[in-house]
Amino acid sequence: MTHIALAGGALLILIGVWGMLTKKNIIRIIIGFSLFDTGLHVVLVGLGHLKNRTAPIIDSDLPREAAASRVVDPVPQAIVLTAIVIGLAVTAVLLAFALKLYQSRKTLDISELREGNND
Amino acid sequence: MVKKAFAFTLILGMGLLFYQLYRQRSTSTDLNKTARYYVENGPKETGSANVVTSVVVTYRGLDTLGEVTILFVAASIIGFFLKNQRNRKLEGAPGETSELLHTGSVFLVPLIFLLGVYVFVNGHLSPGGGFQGGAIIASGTVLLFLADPSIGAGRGVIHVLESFSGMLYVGLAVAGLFLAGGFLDNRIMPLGHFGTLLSAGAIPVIYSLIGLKVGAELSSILYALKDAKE
Amino acid sequence: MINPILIIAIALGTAFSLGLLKKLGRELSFAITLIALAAMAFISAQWLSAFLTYNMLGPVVTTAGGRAPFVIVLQMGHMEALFTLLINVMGVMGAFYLHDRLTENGNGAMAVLLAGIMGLNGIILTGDIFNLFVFLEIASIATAGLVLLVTDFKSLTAGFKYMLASGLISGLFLLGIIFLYNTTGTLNIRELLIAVPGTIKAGSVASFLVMMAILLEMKPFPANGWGIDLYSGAPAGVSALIASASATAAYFVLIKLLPLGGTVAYKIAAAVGITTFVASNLVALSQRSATKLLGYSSIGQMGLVVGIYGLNYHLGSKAFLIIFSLLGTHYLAKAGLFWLSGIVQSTEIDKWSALRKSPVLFVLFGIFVFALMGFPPFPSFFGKWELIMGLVASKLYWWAGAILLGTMFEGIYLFRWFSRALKLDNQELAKPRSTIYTFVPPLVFAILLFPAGYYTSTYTGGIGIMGFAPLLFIMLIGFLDFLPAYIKNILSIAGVAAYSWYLWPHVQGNTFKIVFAGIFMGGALLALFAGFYRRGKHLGFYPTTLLMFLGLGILVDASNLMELFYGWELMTIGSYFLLIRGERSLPHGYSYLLFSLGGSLAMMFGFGLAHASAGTIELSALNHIHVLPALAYSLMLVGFMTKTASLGFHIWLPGAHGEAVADIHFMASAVLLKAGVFGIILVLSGMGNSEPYARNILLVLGWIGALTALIGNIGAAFQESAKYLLAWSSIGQLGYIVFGLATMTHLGWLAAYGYTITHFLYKGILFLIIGGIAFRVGTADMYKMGGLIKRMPFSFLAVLISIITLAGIPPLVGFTGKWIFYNMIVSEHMFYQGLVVIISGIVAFLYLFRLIHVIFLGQLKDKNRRVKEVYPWLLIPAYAMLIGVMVLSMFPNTLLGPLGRMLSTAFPKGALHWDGYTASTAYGTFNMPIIMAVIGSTFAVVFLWLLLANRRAVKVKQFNIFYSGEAPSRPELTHFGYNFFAHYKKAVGFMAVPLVTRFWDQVSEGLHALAGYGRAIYTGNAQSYLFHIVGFVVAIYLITMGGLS
Amino acid sequence: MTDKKYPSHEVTGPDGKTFTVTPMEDYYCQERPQVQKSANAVVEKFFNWARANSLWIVGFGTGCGAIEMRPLRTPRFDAYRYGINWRATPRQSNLFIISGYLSVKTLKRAIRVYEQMQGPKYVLGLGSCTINGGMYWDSYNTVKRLDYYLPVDAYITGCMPRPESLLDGFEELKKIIMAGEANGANLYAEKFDWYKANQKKIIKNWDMPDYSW
Amino acid sequence: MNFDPMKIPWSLLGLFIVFCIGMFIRGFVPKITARVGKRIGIRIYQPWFDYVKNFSIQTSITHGYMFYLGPVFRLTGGIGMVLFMPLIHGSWYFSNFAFAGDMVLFLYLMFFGTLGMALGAGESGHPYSAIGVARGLAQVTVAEIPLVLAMLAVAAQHHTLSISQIVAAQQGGIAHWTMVTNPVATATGMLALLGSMMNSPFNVVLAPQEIPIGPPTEYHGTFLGILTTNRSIFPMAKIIFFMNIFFGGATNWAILILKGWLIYMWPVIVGVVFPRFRVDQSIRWFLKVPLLLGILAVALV
Repeated sequence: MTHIALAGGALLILIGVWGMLTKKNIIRIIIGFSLFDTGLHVVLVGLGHLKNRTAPIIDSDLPREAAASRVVDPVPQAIVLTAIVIGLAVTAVLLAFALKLYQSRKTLDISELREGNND
Repeated sequence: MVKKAFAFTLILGMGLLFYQLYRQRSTSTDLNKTARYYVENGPKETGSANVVTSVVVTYRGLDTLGEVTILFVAASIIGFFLKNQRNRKLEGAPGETSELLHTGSVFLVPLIFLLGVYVFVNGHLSPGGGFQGGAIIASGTVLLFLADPSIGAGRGVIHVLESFSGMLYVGLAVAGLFLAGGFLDNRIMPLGHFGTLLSAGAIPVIYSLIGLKVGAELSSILYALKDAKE
Repeated sequence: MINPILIIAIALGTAFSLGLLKKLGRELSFAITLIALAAMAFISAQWLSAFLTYNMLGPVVTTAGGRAPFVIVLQMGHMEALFTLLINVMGVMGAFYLHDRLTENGNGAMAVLLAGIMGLNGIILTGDIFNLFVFLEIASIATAGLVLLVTDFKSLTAGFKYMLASGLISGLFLLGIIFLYNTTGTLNIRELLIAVPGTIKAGSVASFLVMMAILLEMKPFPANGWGIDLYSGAPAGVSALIASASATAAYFVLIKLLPLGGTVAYKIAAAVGITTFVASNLVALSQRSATKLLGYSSIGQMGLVVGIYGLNYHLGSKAFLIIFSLLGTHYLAKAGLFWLSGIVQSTEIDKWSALRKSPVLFVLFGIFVFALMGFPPFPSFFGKWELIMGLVASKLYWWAGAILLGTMFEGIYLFRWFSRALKLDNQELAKPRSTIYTFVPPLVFAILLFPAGYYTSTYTGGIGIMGFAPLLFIMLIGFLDFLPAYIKNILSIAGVAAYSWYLWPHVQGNTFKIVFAGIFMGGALLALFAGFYRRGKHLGFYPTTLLMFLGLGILVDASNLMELFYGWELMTIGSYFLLIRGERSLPHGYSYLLFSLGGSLAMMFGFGLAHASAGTIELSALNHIHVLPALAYSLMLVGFMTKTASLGFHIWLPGAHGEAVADIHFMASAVLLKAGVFGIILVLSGMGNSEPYARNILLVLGWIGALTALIGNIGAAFQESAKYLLAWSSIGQLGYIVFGLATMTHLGWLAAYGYTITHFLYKGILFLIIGGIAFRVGTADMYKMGGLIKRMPFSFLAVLISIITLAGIPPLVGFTGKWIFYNMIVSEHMFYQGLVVIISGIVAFLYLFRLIHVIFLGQLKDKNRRVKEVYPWLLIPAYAMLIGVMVLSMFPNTLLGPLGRMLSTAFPKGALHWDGYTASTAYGTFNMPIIMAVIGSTFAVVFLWLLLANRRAVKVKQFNIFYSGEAPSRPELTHFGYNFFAHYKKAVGFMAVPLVTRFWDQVSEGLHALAGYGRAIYTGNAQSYLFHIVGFVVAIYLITMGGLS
Repeated sequence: MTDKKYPSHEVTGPDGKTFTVTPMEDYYCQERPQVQKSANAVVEKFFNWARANSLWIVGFGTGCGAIEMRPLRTPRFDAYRYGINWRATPRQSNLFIISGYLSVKTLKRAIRVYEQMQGPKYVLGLGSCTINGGMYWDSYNTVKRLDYYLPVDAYITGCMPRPESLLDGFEELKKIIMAGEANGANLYAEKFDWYKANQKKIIKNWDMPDYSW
Repeated sequence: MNFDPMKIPWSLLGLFIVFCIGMFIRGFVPKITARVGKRIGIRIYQPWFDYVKNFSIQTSITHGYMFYLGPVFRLTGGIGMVLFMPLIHGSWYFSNFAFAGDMVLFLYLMFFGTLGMALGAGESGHPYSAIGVARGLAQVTVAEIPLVLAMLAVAAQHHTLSISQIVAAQQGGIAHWTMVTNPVATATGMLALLGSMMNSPFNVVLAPQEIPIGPPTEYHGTFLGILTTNRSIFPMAKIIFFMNIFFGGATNWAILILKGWLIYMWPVIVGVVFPRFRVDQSIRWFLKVPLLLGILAVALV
């Protein structure tokens, strides 16, 4: 199961980077970036998974003592929480930039959005 | 066209790099030492049933604090960045959204908010927590905007809620320094009975504060983006 | 001691509360932000002072209940305290500077700034790698936010590119962290370093990714387009913050995490760092916009510091000192320059001449530029010195060469920028308006540079207190610049006298030092005395002159190579400001500075080799260097020859001296050129002529000296302006001295010393008098003067005596110099070089006559009919030197005796044998008093006879000449002065063709063309920047790991 | 006397102050010639002997007779034998030969050259034109009587005397010098005003100082 | 080498003898030029007449105090060169002050005279004299180059710069003369002599037709007297120098006069035969043959 997740995540990252490198429209670039980010999160969680184990929540049918052998690694899940929110924050700021850039130059094409004198 | 071909070779390079990464990952089927520590004495030390929450709030509490700051920074950036964009004419325009959405939202929004609150209050017991709850609340506000785009009320409340919950969170963290073992320690309040609502020390309080803050910040970002039209 | 975690807590608390304080008004919330930042700075300062007083181990602060390694820990150590202090001080100053922007954008912006500074502090303190990632993200988003304080299109694109690039970089960083966690099982950096070292060698791609992310954060060369656009796009205050604070924080991350990658990582860091330094400085050559220049320069500087960390294994104990001094100077100077660019508003470097309108700001600008370039007394001088010493000592010649080359490029564009700002006219430019907020931060940082410089010097131990104390006096004179000139003149003379009184005991007993101390300090007193003729304030003249003479004093008093170099560089700064004072002297002053910079860098490399071979930096290290001796000695000689304007390095002298005013011309030629001679003597006495390489070097040096003498004198014969003529003649005379020294014989050195002293005397007279005449007649062109003997008899007599001495005509002291040369040539059988030198001596006769004839004799023009005699202030020093010449002419043994005794220790064979007043060598004899007596008495007898015979002669006026029966019409038509040696030029003109100037022009064109290619990478398109980043990662990966390397 | 060639004009010096330049006073020396007393007899006789034997003629052929002097330098007549030499500048010469008619224009230059000659100087007039105008007695632009304008020591007859007669004339001049009567210079100095008045009468555009040294 | 006051009268006597020889030769040389042109030429004692006549000139003018110093510098240079030259080898009386100076002093004393003449001519304010001086300087300085080379070669050959020692080394028959032992240096020296003797190929400086006798245009009377004094002494000094260096010096006055007269004839004969060079032609000429010869001479030593 973890192979599919890792491969899928890696694929997502590569698609994201491809999107960022080749697409002309900045919205598509931002979408590429968020794809790249989500790919990262998938890989992050995928790595933490151990074969046929359950979520690390201690409750009635998962006593404390037996937890260590039947539970998945909780640390990546904690980290991914922060990573997702960071990804969100960056994308939000990027969208704000895209909005302003569009308002000032009425175009979304990345090659036009260069400074006038690029000496 | 050359650019695409060149990009493709770069992607191949990265793919090769990922493949190497993949081959070098550890294939042990057992928990590594930090994970084993968290699982074994996480519930005991922090008293929270959900081990992930104990990691997120106490063990790696500084990350969460940092992460909340990021959201706060993003919100205030978008706030002062798009602020002079607020166009007045949208304020009082009648909603031309469909009748079905309008009445549905009136009924659904409080339910969504309730669900959000439930999720971040029970953060330490059931899966989910501050961030997930906050996101649900934010989806509630999105529904509100879709229903009535000209809604302007509640902006002041959001700001107060946001900074108040942030200050409280920092206050609790600093309190941990003096009262309990260290910065962000949750034992400033009694651990209480394991598995019940008021257990695991300050975790539920912190998590709900985070939930409120995340919900407020996301809605203020959405507010700013909504009003930033031409 | 306050718990370091509170730094983060205070920042966050105030940031969140700012949202509530919106109603209290912006000024109050700005004050609160400042207080919070100041508190953070206080905490780190407290920790730093604690570490410095009783150096204890830094505590580990745990969060979340202190359950040891499984929670996020903050490490507060010696380095962390220092770096957090730097960041927080920058936070306070940056916020203070951005006051207008922040209050205009409201509390949100202040919160973002606070969060940003907190993020940077977090980066340094945190001990957990994922937590480091989070704080890195906070800092980058906050920076993007700050860039948006100004919402013009430039900052929008810059912000957008920055966000995209840092998003991609942090993505890679996260990927690296994940797999590191997966393989090692821990996120705590200390445990990671134990578990993971050298895994890059073992092929661990994860640590490679982490290491690449850190490097990319430092904006390495190919992949730093986004960095340059960020620096130039962001508003000035923000780019200052980025250049100083966030770059320092990113550098600390590098220091903390680079060991992860093992020795391979260090090599990559060194290679990438140094290439970034050289490449970005090269590309900056063809830049014309100020902020872009600053961008390139800061990326270059950070590249250098990264490179040094990569090489620190070789630098041993001094590594931290070097890093601190270079980083500290960059931190202070770069922030200052960005702040100034905020005040000047315009990006065009030519518009910066407007800064001259507020002198204090311009002085700050000068301090920052010279600090960046590594001139004393700033910390980067000591840093660069120790760096080169360390690198050369551990055989890393190519790295040292690359660093020096990069510094040279940086010098080219920084000094071009500074010279244009100093000299271009700024009438129509508006005065830059600076509020209290924008004025205080650069002032504070400029002032901080000086104590930082002194503090670093205490660690290197080269310079005593006397290297810095006189600087305070010079600063005092600088503050008193509003006083009239003559008061400042008196003060300066007192200052120089005091310094020479201090210098006297150090110099006593060592004739070599007495000669040069006499020339430098004597020249200083005479020049300053001549300065009394000046009216008005003469702004900026006195501090720079005293700086030059201080440099010369330290040069003479130097006990080790570092002090020698320190004096040399001080003297370069002072003399640059003197030479650039003439109105049309911008290109010449600039080329002078570049040549001296190139020379001093070559010299530093030479000193490095000397230090490597002798182990110490005492002056004795120069003797018999055995590590690459040929290269060492030739580099040092080249360095000193840029100052004696020998052939190939002489093109700056005619212009620089030609445009200078009387007493500056005297200082520059009679005194300044001797510094080069001082250096050459030191190097040659160290080299000796025993080894074969030494003999080759001496042969080449001899030919250079001889050819310089010839070209200098022939060049002088064809000049139209008197000052250019004297400048070319100085080149010629210095060629003599260099030739004399290159022969490494007793007589050769005796002649060289004799020439150094007599050149100082008679050239001094010439410069003062000709300068005075040019001042009186309003122009230095000779053909516009004529017949001035009737108006200025005293100056005529002085110039007559000095040209007789210069031509070497018997009764006067010049003849002894020529006589010694002849004896040396015949006894050493150096006929060919000797012939060239003798021919140039004879050619000297031509331009000397032209000088005195066209100015003094011939027809007096109407315009000059009421011209008064030269200022007495110039005449008195000239006549003082005249008396000196006459005394030496009568009794040359007072000069040659002590010199002979000193030289006989170094060159026992072939000394001058004195018997009473008759000097004799194996070949010839001369007895000056008898010559003087015979010629003097004949002269007197004939003169009396003529006077007696013509006692009733009629004194006629200028048109009473036989004009073949006609009457002359106008004085201008009957004065033959223009193109005086036309026939000579027809016959020998081919030798005066400016080949060397053409050579240097082609070199500079080549460099700028190269820079043009470099700039093709920076298209300004965000996407291509992403291309570069990904390409950079993949390329390095394939090189190091993928089996290509 | 104001004159068109040398108007006095305002000039501003390099230090900004303006002053007037009057060319006549500033360019030319205005002194008058003095009568030179000769040393005691013996020395004067010895000097005259030397002066006679070393006659330096100023190379200024004023009229048609100058062509006759050329042969004197050729092998056939060779005047060098008698110590006669031609000098390019009047400064160094002491014999001025007015060879034939003297136009007013040339007179002006001749006066300048004569006044620039030094010490005991002699003038030799050739032909009748220098005595009474000769065949140009009625011409509007020649000088009728040389003696009015320059003190003449001796005349040589012949409508342009041939080289032999020139040599004979020189011998004649030597006798006069040896006898000590060749004091034309002192004569010019004594009757300077008379000579100057005659000269100014005939030369219209007088733009020279009275005595051009 | 204590300075014996008795040397002064004997040196002045030597100087006077040299002056008389100079005047005699200055009388004799125009005679030869005349005879070549089939003219009888001036009387041998004509220079004396001119000399006395110049001093008998009563009126004189002066252009300024440098105008005075011009001829004074010139004559002092000439006399200085003779006073520091050993005239008669072996005799204490006529070795003048040779102990106090050597060849280098002689070379640079030549400049002393030239500089003085140039300054005096400049002060006269006459453009022609300035042009004459410019030409003279350019030509004389270039003529120095072969002379210096010859001197270096001879000095290196005899291992001394002092003239009296060189003369001593050449005693004992013609085989020991430098002319024989070092012919190339002698040839260079003689070519250099042409340059400074103001004779036909190189006398554009005093060209009477083109610019009235160049520098001394404004000089007259006693000034000219002083200059003519120097014109007799200065060439003689050079002749004696060449005699001492290349042709074995003189042990008595007869040999000195004979050798001096013969050396003097060399530039005269060349002058009579060859037309006058322009200044840049003469400069280029000196930088061709004499320079190469000089380098050869130095190379051979």
